[in-house]
Amino acid sequence: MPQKSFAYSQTVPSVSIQNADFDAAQEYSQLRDSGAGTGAIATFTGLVRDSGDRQGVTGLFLEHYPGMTEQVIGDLIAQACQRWDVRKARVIHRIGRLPLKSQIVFVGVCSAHRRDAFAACEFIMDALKTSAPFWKKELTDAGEHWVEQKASDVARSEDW
Amino acid sequence: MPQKSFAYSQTVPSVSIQNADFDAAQEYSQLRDSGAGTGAIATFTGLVRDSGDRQGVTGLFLEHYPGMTEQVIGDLIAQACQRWDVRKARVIHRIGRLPLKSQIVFVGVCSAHRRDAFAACEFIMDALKTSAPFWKKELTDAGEHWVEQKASDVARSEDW
Amino acid sequence: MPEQTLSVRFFARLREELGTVHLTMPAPAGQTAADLLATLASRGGPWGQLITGQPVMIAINQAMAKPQSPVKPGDEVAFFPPVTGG
Amino acid sequence: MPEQTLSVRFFARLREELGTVHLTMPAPAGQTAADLLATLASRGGPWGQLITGQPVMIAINQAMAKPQSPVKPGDEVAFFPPVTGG
Repeated sequence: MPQKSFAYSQTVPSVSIQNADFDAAQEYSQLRDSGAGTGAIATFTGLVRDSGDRQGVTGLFLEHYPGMTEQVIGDLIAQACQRWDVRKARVIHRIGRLPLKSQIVFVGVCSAHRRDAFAACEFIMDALKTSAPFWKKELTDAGEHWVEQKASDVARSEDW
Repeated sequence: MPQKSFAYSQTVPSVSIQNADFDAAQEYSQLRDSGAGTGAIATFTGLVRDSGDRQGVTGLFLEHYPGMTEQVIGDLIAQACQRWDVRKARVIHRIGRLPLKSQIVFVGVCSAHRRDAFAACEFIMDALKTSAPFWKKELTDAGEHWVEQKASDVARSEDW
Repeated sequence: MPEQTLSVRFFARLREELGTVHLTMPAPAGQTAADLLATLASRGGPWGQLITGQPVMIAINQAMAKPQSPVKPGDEVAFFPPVTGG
Repeated sequence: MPEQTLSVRFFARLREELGTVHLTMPAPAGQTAADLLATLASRGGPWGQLITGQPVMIAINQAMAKPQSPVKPGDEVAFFPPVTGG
């Protein structure tokens, strides 16, 4: 769980790891309902796309480390709350088999100011990619393979 | 209108200037429906908050320059399409009287990659703040006043 | 042959303080946006602020322009404060 | 007094290639995560990759750790490939 800052007003769980799909619209509504001091909401959604490490991807299988995942992401949100004005933050990450075009991950942040909303949202997403214990396997008609961590993702995460 | 890049697949107007509120959920759905190559959707929404240039803001009045506004924002989207992988982009900006907590502006971008989605979304938003002809008047119980352009907004826009 | 004119628009604080949304003005040859501002400022009263007051942004035919940009008959010229949308 | 043990978990590619989700191992005093990896690698076959193969990440009690981090009885130690979520 994130440390509370004066402005932080989380009323729903910050972090959900789930097989089920999520409703980005409902997440947006929850973020928006955070008092008259909120001026900015930034969201990011990741989708399963047809080309990753290889072409012809038909879906993903996502594995995670239950318990550790929630702790790592909760800590990232806490770090974001220390660095920026964050009124609410929400992270959802799906696991299991996800067909093409599925929603994989949602990160939403609301803040007084747009700079803080963008920065906190992108920081959480970048840091999640290299520190939250998820592993992605790409499924193709020719078989399946574990995705390799990208140097560019590590570099981006270290830039924060 | 943005220049078409190989990946750009806009099927709704890129830019809407309107009095009416917008449905962020519907905008998200439209952005998401953009082919199996889309891996990332970044959105930003600006809301009327209770403190701006002064405290005790109860609402805003937004004026714009019809015609020029659409051209300027269309050009910003075109610039974003030249610099980043942008599959779809959508900008909605409201005008007229907007009470506290109202949605003011929506910027949504979908892309193959998260870096491009974040960058294009934030670029359009930052550049819109200093180049699109909108003017904001803050309404308070003590009267109303035109908002002054912020040096920090100009600096952010110039950073791109 | 009718006098050649251009169209001038004001927005936001300028619109309010000048009490003017739109003007049609003569468009003599070789005129710049700065010349137009000087002509308007010479009306006195609140119009003086166009050259002595806070910064005035200029658009010609709905594209951002500079004081030295030429204006010609038929143009739509707009003057307004720095923008504050978003 | 029962032998003191710790719990070892494997994820993703390692889980598959080692055919192992979970192990309970002895936890001698003064042991590090690297010692544990060496013990496991000595099983031979696919286990050798734990010290000669691709990078192995280490978590102790669900927090990222280093090869030189001490492990003690009761700990939950996890080995896995670099993460690829998001």
